[in-house]
Amino acid sequence: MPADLRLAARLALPARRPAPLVVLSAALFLGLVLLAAAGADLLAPHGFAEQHLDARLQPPWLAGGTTDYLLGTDTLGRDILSRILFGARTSILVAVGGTGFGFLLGTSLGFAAAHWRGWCEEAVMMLVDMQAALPTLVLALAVLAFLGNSLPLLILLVGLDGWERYARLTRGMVLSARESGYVLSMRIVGAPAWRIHLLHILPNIAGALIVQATLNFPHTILLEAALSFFGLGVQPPATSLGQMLGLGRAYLINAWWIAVFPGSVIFLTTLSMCLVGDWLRDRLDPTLAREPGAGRP
Amino acid sequence: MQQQPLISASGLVRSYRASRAGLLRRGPEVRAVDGVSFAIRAGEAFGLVGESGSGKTTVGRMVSATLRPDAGTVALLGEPFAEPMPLARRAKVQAVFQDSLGALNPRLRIGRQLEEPLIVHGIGAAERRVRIDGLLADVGLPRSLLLRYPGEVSGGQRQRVLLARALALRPDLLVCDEPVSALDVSVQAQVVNLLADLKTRHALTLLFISHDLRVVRHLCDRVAVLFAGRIVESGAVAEVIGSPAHPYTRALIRALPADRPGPRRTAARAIAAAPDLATQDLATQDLAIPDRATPDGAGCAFAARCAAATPTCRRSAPVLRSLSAGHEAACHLVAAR
Amino acid sequence: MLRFLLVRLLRALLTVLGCATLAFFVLRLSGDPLVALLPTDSPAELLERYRVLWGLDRPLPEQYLRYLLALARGDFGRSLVDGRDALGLVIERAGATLQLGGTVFALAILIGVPAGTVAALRRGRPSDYLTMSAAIFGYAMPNFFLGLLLILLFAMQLRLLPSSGYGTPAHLVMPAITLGTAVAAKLARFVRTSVLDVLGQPYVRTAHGKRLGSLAVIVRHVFPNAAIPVITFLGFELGLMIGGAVVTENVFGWPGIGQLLVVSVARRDLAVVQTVVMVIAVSVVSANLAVDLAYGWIDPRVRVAGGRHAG
Amino acid sequence: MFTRRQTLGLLASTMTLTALDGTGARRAFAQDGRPVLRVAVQALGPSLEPLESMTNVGLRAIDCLFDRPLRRNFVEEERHPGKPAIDPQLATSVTQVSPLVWEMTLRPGVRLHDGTTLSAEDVLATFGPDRIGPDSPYPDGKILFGHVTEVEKVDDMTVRLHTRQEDVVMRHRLAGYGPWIIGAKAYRELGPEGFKAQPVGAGPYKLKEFVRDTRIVFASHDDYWMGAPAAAEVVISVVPEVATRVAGLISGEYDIVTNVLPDQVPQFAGYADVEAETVPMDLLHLLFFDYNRPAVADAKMRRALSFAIDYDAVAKAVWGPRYRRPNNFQIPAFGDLYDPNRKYFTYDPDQARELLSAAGYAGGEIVLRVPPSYYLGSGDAAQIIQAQWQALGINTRLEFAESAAQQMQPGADVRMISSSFRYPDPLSGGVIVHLGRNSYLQKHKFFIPRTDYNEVCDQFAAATAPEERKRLFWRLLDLLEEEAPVTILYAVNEIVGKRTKVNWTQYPLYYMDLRPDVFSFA
Amino acid sequence: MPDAAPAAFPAPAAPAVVSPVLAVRDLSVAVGEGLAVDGLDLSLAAGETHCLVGESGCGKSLTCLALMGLLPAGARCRSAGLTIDGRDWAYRQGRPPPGLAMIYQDATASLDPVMTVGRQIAEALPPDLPARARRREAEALIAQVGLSNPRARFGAYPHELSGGMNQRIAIAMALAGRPRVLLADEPTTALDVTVQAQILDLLLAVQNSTGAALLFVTHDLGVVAQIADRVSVMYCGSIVERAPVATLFAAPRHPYTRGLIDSLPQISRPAARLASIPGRVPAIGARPPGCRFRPRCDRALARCGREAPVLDGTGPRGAVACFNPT
Repeated sequence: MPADLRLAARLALPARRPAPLVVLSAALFLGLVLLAAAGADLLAPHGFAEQHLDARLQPPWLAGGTTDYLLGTDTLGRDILSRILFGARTSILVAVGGTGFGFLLGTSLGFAAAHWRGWCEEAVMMLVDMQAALPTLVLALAVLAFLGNSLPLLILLVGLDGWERYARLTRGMVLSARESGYVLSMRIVGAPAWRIHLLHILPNIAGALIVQATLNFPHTILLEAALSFFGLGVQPPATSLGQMLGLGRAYLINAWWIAVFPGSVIFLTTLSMCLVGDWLRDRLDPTLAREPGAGRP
Repeated sequence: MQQQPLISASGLVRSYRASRAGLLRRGPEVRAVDGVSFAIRAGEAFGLVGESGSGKTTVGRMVSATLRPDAGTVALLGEPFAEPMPLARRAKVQAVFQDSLGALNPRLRIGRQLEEPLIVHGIGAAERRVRIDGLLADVGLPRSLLLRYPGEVSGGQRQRVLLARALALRPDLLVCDEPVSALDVSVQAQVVNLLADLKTRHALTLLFISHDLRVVRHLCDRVAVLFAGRIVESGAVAEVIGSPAHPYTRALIRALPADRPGPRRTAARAIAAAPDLATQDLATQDLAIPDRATPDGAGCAFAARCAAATPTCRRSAPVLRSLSAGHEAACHLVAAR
Repeated sequence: MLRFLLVRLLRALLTVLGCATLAFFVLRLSGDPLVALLPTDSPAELLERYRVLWGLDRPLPEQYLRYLLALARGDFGRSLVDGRDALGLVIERAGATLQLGGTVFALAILIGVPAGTVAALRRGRPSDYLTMSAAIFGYAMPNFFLGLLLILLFAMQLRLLPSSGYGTPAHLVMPAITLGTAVAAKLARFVRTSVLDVLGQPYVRTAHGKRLGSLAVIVRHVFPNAAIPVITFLGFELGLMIGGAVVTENVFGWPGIGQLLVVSVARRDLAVVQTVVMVIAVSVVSANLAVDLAYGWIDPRVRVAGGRHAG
Repeated sequence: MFTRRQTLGLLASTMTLTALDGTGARRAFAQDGRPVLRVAVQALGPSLEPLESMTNVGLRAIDCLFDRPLRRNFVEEERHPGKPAIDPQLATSVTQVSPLVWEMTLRPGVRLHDGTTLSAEDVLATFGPDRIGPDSPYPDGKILFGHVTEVEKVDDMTVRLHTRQEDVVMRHRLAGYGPWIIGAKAYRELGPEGFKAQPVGAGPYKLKEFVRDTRIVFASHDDYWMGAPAAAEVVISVVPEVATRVAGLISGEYDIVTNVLPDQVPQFAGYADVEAETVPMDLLHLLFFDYNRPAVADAKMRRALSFAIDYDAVAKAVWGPRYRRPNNFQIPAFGDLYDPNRKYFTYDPDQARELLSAAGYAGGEIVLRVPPSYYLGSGDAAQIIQAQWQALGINTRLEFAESAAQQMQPGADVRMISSSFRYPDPLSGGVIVHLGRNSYLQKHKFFIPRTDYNEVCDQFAAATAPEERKRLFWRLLDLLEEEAPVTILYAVNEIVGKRTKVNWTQYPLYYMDLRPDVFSFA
Repeated sequence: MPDAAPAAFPAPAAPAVVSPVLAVRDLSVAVGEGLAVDGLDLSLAAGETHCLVGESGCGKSLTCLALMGLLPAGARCRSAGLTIDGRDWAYRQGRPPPGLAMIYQDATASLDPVMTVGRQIAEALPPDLPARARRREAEALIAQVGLSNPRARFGAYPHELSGGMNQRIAIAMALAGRPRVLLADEPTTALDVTVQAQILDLLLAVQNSTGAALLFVTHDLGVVAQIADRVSVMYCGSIVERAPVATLFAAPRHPYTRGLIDSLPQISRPAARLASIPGRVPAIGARPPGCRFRPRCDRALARCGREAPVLDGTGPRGAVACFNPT
């Protein structure tokens, strides 16, 4: 494509980006959630495990409740608002921890597979195929139910979701980067492999990996929520958004607020993350969309 | 004047598999380079010409020690390349490749990329600064460029950056693989001139790989013509271009666009053969195209396209024969002449 | 082509074997399934008898080998709960899951492909914006939450649809919407990207240059090319969809293998959990195999090159 | 809100009738005009073998398929609390012909599902050694009838049961869990395994379809000896989600839904055609202490912890206002053995503090481990108890265990368990069955009596004179308070939702009795 | 042949052009904020080979795409009038004018990878042909562009053919619409010299046999010297010089033209140093006021910085846009 056409194509890009206002509000919301999670101790009007058995199932303030419990209370008279703040903290911890774990595992294995072609690569790709063949939710259900539950195990399992996408993406990008002129140039110069991988290839693929991580993050939140929904996630008295939703689902008919508020927070968080991720993808890495693994934005 | 060549390649062979193989899958093997030998004396500019797929880039990669030959050796001042290359020897051979955008890391500032070879070779920070200033002066780039990213500068400037980086380690041999073919004519002329200057100023030896005989004619002392992974003709530039011996060399020269408008030349000028046999394409396995996967030596690779091909040509592969001092060609017909 | 097929098959087999091994050892690590399975007041002799009956008394490697040998014979073991053939139990449930999954896939394709295409063709216009907003909403909505909201609305308030169960088309509506929303949304987004990608290709410009009608260009040139990544996507999506089906089936009491999995996990019914995992792995692997073959069929380039490399 | 629901309800009911095939009211009638009863339950048992089905989810189906020799009359008991009532069912009479021999006379002309007529053979099959003998695969069979040494066929319609020791509660046993009479012919032909999937009994409904964990369909047993049942078919569907079950009841898909949450009860008031019924069950939730753990090895500590629970607050939070706190391990149906004045532990923080300091409690950690959802409300209860203990300065850590195996692993001081009374006598549950010499707790050394508890238990089991039994039982209750191996939280409530047109009542046990005298459509 | 172009049309640069098959007046293409093509006039006579030459970024390709109505999204164009074969064409983007066909730079990329080349050619044939005739026609076209065994080639996919063969297919496809004007956008840049020579020959042969006009876009003056009748040299979106090819090479008048010619390495006359034009083509947003070539020009006058020269001049020496031509 001649340079002037490339230019034209680039200039035509802004039209498909989501309106910045939407992305901005999404980012704002994410910031708020993070802030709320971080400052739960200060912000929460009540303790997240603080029971008020005489104030069980209080409706939210605007639906006939009191200002004591702005978003109502649950079956043990615990303040929903406070629990959402603390629950968001757990959810985000699990999601961030899981994403981080999956990211590290996936990219390391991806680098390894690209560097040591042959058996190592085959082994990694086999693991990738296996991971793809066993939906994480299914695996996690079995593991958590059979091995029992703990937060580190939960984070680990949640992290397993998506590592294969990072691995596949990393391997593909490293392989193509290895063919690129700048890596060749560094090899001619005599740079050692670690230097080439860490200092030269990594900065180039980091953008795409970060985008993949932002696109995967909502997935991780939903996975934690789904596991907690089955009662296999975070265990009481600790709480997470998914756990609140899972416990609240039985009361949807008579106390909708128990499930609806945390459910909405999950929904809005995922939504915001998607919007921000999309925007980042458009900005940082327009080619990523073609990667099959990235198809689950 | 029997001086030891700076670099010598002998019997280089390199094959590729047509598709990337999995654990068990094997693609058909294609010989990209099939027994290439040459020697370059210090201070000489050696041109390697050929069409796409002729194997010239593969030769360049083997000579720059980024690709191991399946067979044959490359020797620097008589000493063959070892694996891994000691850093000091690494520095002696540097290279510049065609795609100037790809050859620069898009995420690193140009200054950093110029510095990188010096860091790898353990040169101190102060010394690095001095050297980089010198390099910038050498290739005619402003210091302000150091803070820019490769995407922010023009193609000509990038090519100069590449040259500067390649020169940073003060190499003896500079391998240039199509360094100017992606550039516009006006810029191409600038870079060709720069290369000629650098060659003189730093007593550089050049392996200049190009498909453009016109540029090779300007820059090189000697030239080798590569076809289907083999050298079909080599010699002093003036002689090879002035009186080409091999039918392929002649076809190449005839196919060049005119320097000045003249009477229109027509189809008669084209290589006499079925026109769609004209190209070699590694990626495809069109049966009509001479297949380098066939057993070695089964005929001259050019025979299928050669108007003068005889049964002998199809039976046995010709070897390089000396025609005059330094001028060699691999053709049965030339020998018969 | 035959070699390509064989290699792919071998890879698939190895993957399934890996999954079987993983499932076997993870499930054995959980300790004695009998303690969970039998009443807490069972006499020790009884436990021992069952242990022998199910081969749980043997060393783990031997159990593993026996398991693999049995698998090779097509014997997936028996349910620890009622002694029924585990594979039979899973197959009994597979119909419902297939019905749900098939509907969801059909629905997703019927909605996702046109929506994504329209969005791509009208990119940057309100219809694009609207479609993609809907898609992103559909994707971000947790399916268990959506399912509950649907029940609240359609079963409780409107009394329009059955809240749960299986059997009639009416039963299918809410589970299909719950599971299908995310799939359709993702598909729409992916189709849009693929179509946009193809629209930017020089050959589409060439086709326009031939004065073909817009429809002809889209049908003859854009769709076949855009279909290639979309099919890969669908293959990848299957695994995720199964995960979603586990949730959906449990919310709606849909008697598929997802529900069987959750029930069996709760009961620690080793053989059944293992079999469900295997069946899922085999389905996903064969789907991806099918995608590979579809590639060869749709994309002539693959026929020569011998298949895209996994990855 | 109310008007909107009315409008929508009106709109929806017409739509339900017209738009939906197969789910709405139309399919609720079989060809002969008798309605179909549609039941949504939280789960079903995996087997239809009676001796494998004595769980809260298994009993429902079993009592539809099989009849017993005798039948406990819950309606009568409800009317006259404290007076056990037992009616003849398949046996017209059961008499104790000697201390160790019981004779039952079978009802003539009772038709089983496979067309055979009830005879002694069926009773012999039911109490066969393969089912209740020492080698039986069914632990419940051994527990309930393991003491039956011989089943003697006197004639076609008379059978004698010989017992190892005198059984004062044999009539209760024959009206309770276990003695569902199976069809001898079918059992012989199908074998024990085949019978699980194709059971034949004499109950009001026969099996039409059984899809494990999904649904059971029963067809009316029109030859039923009490007369044709009220429903042409009974469809029991598994709907695991409680909200979905309630939604299904409200939307008209089900006639009866089980296991409704207490907090959902007020919701039913908004609908005219559905109602909720709350029944306190003869099933208690307990916390038990691990005698091996130093933290609770001291009885003072166990008593302190027991006094530190505000039982009413817990029960009310978990079960709503209609909760029942049993008076120690007894139910009123015990009749003469029932002592209404016993309270076992009550909330007494002062005494708890006193005992804590007496026990020298220094803030060590108490681990309370419960399954999160195996027992309804257990999660909530545990969290409340934790908070209450914490309030008294007891450092409590809450652990949730996924499975029974994990729950019972070492490392916890307090765990949760349940105890039911399968028939109205202390021998059926509680002090003997769940805490006695052969109980799980004693066998696994969680409860190691420091008193003569086990000896008194043995004496009670052997005693036959009513006064002696009463004295020994009450002595056991005293010993329990002294030992405090467990504390009783509450009686479990079962809440069923049903259409108002369905005349049926949930018993305090989990039977679903759909016999013509207690079940009809309005 | 229809009547002459509208009277308002500026006099053609070469007298040979009597009745143009293609005439466009004041064509501008805007990309973003700047004009990539700025007020371009062009006319082609039947059978004429007109070369549009210049460095990359000059707007050559956009000119072709604008004529075809195939501008990429984000590029807008405006023209005072487009006449094809004497008829005014109501100009609209997305609707290629009849009688125009284009050959693209990267032939392999411009062919649909999943459709056989034969079907792609057949697609371009007039829509009223019956199916069997279509296939026959397409095979005839394949033969016409010099590919052997057209029947087998019909079923080939682009990836099975080499770049040169694909370019031949692209030419066949362009010919299928029986164009009066062929636009060729650097059709040989990606090819080897031997293949380039063949494609050039083929184009000329095709032009001879169909009588179509050929607008040939290239940056290679060697190719220009070889095939052109007339040459328009483009710089920064405008034509700076237009002349018959012999005149242009013999006596280039614009400094840019002269620079281009001098910097071309010649096989027959190797020089020690190549002449070169200093600097580079400015980006669209960074064009200088006045004459856009002024910063790189060694003949610039004070006036060049103030006003932009217009293309001016008739007669055998052609037209030039320069205040100080040679």
